[in-house]
Amino acid sequence: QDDVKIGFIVKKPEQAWFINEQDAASALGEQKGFEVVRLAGEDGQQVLSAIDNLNSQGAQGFVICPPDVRLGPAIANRAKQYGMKVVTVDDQFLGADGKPMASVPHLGMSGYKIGQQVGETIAKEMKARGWDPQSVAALRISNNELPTAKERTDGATDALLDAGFVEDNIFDAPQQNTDTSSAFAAASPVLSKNGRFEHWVIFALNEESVLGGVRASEQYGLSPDQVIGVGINGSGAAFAEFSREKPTGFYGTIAVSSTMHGRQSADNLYTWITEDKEPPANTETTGTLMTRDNWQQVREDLGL
Amino acid sequence: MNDKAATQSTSPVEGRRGLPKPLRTLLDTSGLIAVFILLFIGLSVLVPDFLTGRNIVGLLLSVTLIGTIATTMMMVLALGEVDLSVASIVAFSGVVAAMVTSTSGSVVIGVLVGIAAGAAVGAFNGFVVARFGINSLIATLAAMEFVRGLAYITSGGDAVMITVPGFFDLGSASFLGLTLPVWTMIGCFLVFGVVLNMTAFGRNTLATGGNSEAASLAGVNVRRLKIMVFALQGLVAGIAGVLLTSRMGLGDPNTSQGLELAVISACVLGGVSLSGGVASITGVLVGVLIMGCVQNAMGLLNVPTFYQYLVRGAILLLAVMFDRWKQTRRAGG
Amino acid sequence: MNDKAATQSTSPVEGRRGLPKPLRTLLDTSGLIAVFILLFIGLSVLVPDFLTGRNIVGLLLSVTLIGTIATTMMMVLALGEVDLSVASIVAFSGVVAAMVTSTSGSVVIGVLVGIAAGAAVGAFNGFVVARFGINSLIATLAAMEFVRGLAYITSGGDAVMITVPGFFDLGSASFLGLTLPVWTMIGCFLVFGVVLNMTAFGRNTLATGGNSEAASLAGVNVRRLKIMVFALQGLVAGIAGVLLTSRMGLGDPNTSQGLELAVISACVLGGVSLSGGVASITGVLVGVLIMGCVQNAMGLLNVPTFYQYLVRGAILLLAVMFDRWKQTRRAGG
Amino acid sequence: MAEAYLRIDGITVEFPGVRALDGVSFAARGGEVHALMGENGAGKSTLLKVLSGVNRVTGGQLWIGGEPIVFANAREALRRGVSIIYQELTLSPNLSVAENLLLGQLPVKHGFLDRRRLRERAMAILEELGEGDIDPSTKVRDLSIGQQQMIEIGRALLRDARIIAFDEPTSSLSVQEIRHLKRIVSRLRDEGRVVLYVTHRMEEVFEMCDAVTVFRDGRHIRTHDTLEGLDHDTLVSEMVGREIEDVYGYRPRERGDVLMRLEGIEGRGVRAPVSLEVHRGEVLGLFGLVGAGRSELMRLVCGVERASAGQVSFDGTSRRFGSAQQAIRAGIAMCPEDRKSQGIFPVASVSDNLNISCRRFFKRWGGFRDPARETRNTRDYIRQLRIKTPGPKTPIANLSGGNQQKVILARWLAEEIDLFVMDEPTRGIDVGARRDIYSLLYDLAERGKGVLVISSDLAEVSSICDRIGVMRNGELIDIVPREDATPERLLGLALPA
Ligand SMILES: Nc1ncnc2c1ncn2[C@@H]1O[C@H](COP(=O)(O)OP(=O)(O)OP(=O)(O)O)[C@@H](O)[C@H]1O
Ligand SMILES: Nc1ncnc2c1ncn2[C@@H]1O[C@H](COP(=O)(O)OP(=O)(O)OP(=O)(O)O)[C@@H](O)[C@H]1O
Ligand SMILES: O[C@@H]1[C@@H](O)[C@@H](O)CO[C@H]1O
Ligand SMILES: [Mg+2]
Ligand SMILES: [Mg+2]
Repeated sequence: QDDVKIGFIVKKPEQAWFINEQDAASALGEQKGFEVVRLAGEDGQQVLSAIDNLNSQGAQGFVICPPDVRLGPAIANRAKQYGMKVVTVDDQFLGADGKPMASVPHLGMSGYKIGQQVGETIAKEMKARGWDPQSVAALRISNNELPTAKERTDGATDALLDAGFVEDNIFDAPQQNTDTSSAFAAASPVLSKNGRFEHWVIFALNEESVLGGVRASEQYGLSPDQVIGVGINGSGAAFAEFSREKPTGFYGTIAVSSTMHGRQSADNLYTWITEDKEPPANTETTGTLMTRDNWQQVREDLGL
Repeated sequence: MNDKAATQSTSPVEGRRGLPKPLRTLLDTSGLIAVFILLFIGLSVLVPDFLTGRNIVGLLLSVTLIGTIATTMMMVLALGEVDLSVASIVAFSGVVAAMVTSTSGSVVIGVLVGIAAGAAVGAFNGFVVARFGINSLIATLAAMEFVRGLAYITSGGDAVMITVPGFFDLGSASFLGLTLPVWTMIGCFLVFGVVLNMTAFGRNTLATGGNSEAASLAGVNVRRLKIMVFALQGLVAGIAGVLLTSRMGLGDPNTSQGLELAVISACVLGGVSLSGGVASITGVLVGVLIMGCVQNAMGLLNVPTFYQYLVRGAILLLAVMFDRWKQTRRAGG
Repeated sequence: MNDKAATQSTSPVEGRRGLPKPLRTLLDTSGLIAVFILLFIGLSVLVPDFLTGRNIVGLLLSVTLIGTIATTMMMVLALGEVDLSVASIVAFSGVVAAMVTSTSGSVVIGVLVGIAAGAAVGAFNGFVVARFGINSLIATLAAMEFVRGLAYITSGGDAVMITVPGFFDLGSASFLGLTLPVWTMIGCFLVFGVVLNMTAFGRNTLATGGNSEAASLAGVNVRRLKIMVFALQGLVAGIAGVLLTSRMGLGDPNTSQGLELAVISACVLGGVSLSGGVASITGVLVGVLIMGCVQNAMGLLNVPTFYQYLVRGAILLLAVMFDRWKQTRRAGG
Repeated sequence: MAEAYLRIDGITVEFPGVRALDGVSFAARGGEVHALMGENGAGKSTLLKVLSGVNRVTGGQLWIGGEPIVFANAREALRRGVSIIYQELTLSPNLSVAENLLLGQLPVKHGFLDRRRLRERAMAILEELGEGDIDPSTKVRDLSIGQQQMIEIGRALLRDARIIAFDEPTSSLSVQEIRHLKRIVSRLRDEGRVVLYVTHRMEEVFEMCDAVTVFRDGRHIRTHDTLEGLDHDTLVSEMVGREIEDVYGYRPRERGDVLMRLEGIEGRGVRAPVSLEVHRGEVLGLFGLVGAGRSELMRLVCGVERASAGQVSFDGTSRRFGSAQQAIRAGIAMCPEDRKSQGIFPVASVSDNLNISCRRFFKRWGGFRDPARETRNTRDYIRQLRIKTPGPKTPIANLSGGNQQKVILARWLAEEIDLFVMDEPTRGIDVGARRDIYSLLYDLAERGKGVLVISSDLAEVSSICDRIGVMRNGELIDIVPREDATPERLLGLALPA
């Protein structure tokens, strides 16, 4: 079949993560000879416009990371109306019943599971440093307005609790944005208030936010060996931190291959369109722990 | 915010006697209409798939939210005030409509309560501004925070799914190929065009924005007027919010962040003065369409995200600069 | 935007003769200072850990960005204009500083180029506003888009890492227990307080905001003044951006979205008029501190996220309402 | 004698730091034109704003038609038949003439604006105002100030009020417009309405009014129920509390060298090339009807607008000013005619308004201003011009109209420059202060400066100037030396041939 055109709609087009995904998809397109239209869908309204726009251009389907997983039915509906095929990447659609929509093929990591991985990493490092759980507090930089963010921090929280973390020692620092400075502002008062703790662990929805917490801990006077911060993604923010001269409280990050996500999901869709072979209903990917010691290697492996 | 200069726009012209009257008026009324026409022709010629029925329908649909709310924002700005809370109202009324529909099982009740919630917020804004003389930027900024908070609390932070199927029909019901949200937008443009130009209410709004002390001395009930204009704004934002919810199939407390700036800039682009007293419905329509067309064309042309920022910024600036240039040239000649 | 009412504030009062002069002046100058003092005492008493050295240092640090930029935003608003591009400038100059430092290996060059980038954007804004008479809301909205786009393009969308360790010292260098960003903020408050009140430049800015035609007839070079004020705004936003980058250890093109509204509301809360001509540096300081204290206290009190929206909105509204109430009571009595 | 329809009984109004009215009582009958007179800041406008419900009283009672009245706002006063033409224009600049005329009572049919009736009623009232050539759909901002003032008057007339008050209506009107106004006022009297009339012009009082009430410092001084037997000097001394013999007090002096020479100036508002010389030590008048192009001429000279042709030489060198700033730096300053839009910074203090330009002479340490000297400077002028203000820091918007005008004048009198261009300097200023201002102008001339006064006040130009240029319809018709400047001659030159 000639002239295949697919869309790649992402919820945060400025984020390095999604840029990588779209880049990977475009690269694959060039290689295999199909066109990838890169679009932004930062809210439901924009997603629907983007789909309309794809339809105007005669695209046969699209890959999407939706701004809200509950938009699933509306998006799937619109796609069906236009006879377009849909696959999701990163965030899986939820149906009207609140369960994942099995009818739309998905590829991604579960936010909850990746969060668990963060929690487990922290617990392991705590043990390695020989910290007494009673003296450790957790700074949970939360963003409950964002469902994915909540999933991730919930996952991390549960994993920590399973590993014997004291529930009362977990403190929320609600941030207003997902960047470093908003996390910093949210973290400062929490640290001031809980001066009795010697050791802190820090987690959040992404690396930038964890970094904000780490900066606040430094400002507060905690030294790097008193802090374990673990992020998610594997982006420039983490590389910047790892390439500093001296180690900081930012211990590591759970890196996920955005390149692989973009490439694979686009490929799945392309095969579906050209060979009518429906991709697997749900492909789960996992993250790799990236620390100061192995970051360059992991980065290369994952093609970031 | 000093746009005295902008007020020198609409004086008749000596030259151009040769052109047919409607065209002359068009060119004189606003350089912006000319900008839009040129832009539209340019896009139709240069951008493949732009001038196709389905793309135009999609384009219209994509501007419904901004367009609908811009009509009442125009009234608020004409009054010399501003309303930053519209995006929060959209989210809140959508969430409320979704919740009420789901719990009551009745689409009618859900829709009405959702819209009423929007109107109530608007009326409250108006009350605070008119009764206590609070600066509307601050009052509605407070409302923006507060009402967004209400939306989160009402929904528990998660988007509210709607279980009653009739609710979806609202957003997709279509007539002559256009859906209800588009018709609503068209309706708002007509209604508020008429209100602004053909009713005492509209003229009093402009008079108050031009010089509120003068209006009040001339016997205009400025306080009531302000409350009504803000309530209308809330009502229309509420309608827009309910329609959005129905179109999306869920009431999302996070939706439409930053919408207020887009709406205000569409109005200002359309020649509405931020200092009050100057507004035109065609201007606003053109402002909305310019922004929509540019965005749509960038999608069709597959402009990389980052460059979209540059293009949006540049177009905005060029459009107003062209408009100013036309005005000064006219004033000079 | 009509806040004529706010202008009736600073007139002397008959009563209260009994109070010591500084206190009387304080209470008369602004109800807002009273609001802040009450709030501060209340928080110190009611919120555990609020009044501790560390917390206050943290609080100061958390308002540096808003506070620093608010000083020049005050000048811009005093001029009767507005600048929406500050957040983008912060991101852009931060990214530029990070890139240039890393490539050149020199912190000094990186910092200077970053700051210069900010000042250049500001000067460009001023030029567009002053030379072409473009409404500053639209001009700086365009710049906000454009410059954010530049930040993304410069950085490729990802946070820029900094390899030169000296760069980090900027943000953490400390003197008398306060770090450079805090000192910068304090410095900006002092400098622009002096500029506003003690120089012809500052008074001309206020005069231009009050009545730009009259100012021009009175011999003020309005055009140059506007360019300079916007350039200063860009310069200060650039400094703030570079310091933020150094403090956070990365140049993030995504940073500080929405900062412009926070800065403008701190100013307006501090009694700066959006219609120009009225500004006070103490007002702005208090506006910034009220917002910072509320946010900090909510953190300490562990207020659930969604309710934080309600609290922020309510405090904002109550603060201005109290201020208005004090004014009318004074005018009435 | 008819029963007093309007009775003001012990009215007191206080503003922060000022008692604007202090137990004022008097009465006005229907069918009478009642003049209100007093120095700037005496409380005349404040009283009218009490009548219209804008100002709240702290004591006393208003009686209308025998009933005690308290108005909560302007709307109630309008409904009760009280209509005021305010001292400052209160129009919405971007609405049409017709809409402004009928604002607050726009005609409605089936819920929609009735544009036909709007237009008809507007045309009728414009005709009556003698402004029949204004198209009702013109935007108000495109009218001259005089025309705008007439629109204000028309709006009040359309209210069909029993009590109608004029606050210095003639200060910006042309000769023809004043003639129409007089006709309108006497018609209102004949219809039995109560007409209150605030003015600083003596001749208007004697020509148009039946009774006069004099205020000073917020207090009622005297009401004359009839003007018979009342003479000019008595009235003046009641107003200012002292004797004033000759308001103009002309002082002859030697004329110096040529300071500025205009050759063939043309541009917007100036239709035929203007050539003119101003000498040091001279007070040169520019007379003409409103709209003759005098302000426009000086705007071209002072760099506010570009001249399309001609030469300006100042102090011996040829100059072309690109902005007011350049002109001021070179030594020419222009005090604009429209105080509200071109003069005051409403929210700024008296001191800031006054020192905006001259503070450059007392800067310290390379750029910092000197607040103490500014305050001293302000106090000096408050004293010299008898500016009634609680202090230098009071916002200028809290001053009475005439006192605002004095501050703007002081802004320029405080300048250290060579040529002072004063456009309608004494508009709205009381007799006593006018004398002081004239005296300051003579002082300037005596110090070798040049003074150019644009004025529409015939008595003023012919009495204070050494030479008078007369403009008509954008053209300089003639320059008349003081000796030949009889009012008839000047008016003859100024009126359309
Ligand atoms: N809004 C206000 N706030 C404070 N003081 C005021 C206000 N309005 C008027 N005043 C004061 O009240 C006094 C009377 O002012 P008013 O305007 O009535 O004078 P006036 O007789 O009309 O003078 P003029 O001839 O200059 O118009 C003045 O001293 C003035 O400063
Ligand atoms: N708003 C306006 N629009 C168009 N033309 C105007 C306007 N105002 C004035 N003019 C024209 O400009 C010329 C001069 O007007 P202006 O009234 O300022 O004259 P003037 O001699 O300075 O009078 P004065 O100083 O007494 O007000 C006249 O030809 C007048 O018709
Ligand atoms: O928002 C996140 C993004 O930051 C990246 O981690 C991929 O998953 C999305 O859900
Ligand atoms: Mg007065
Ligand atoms: Mg004039």
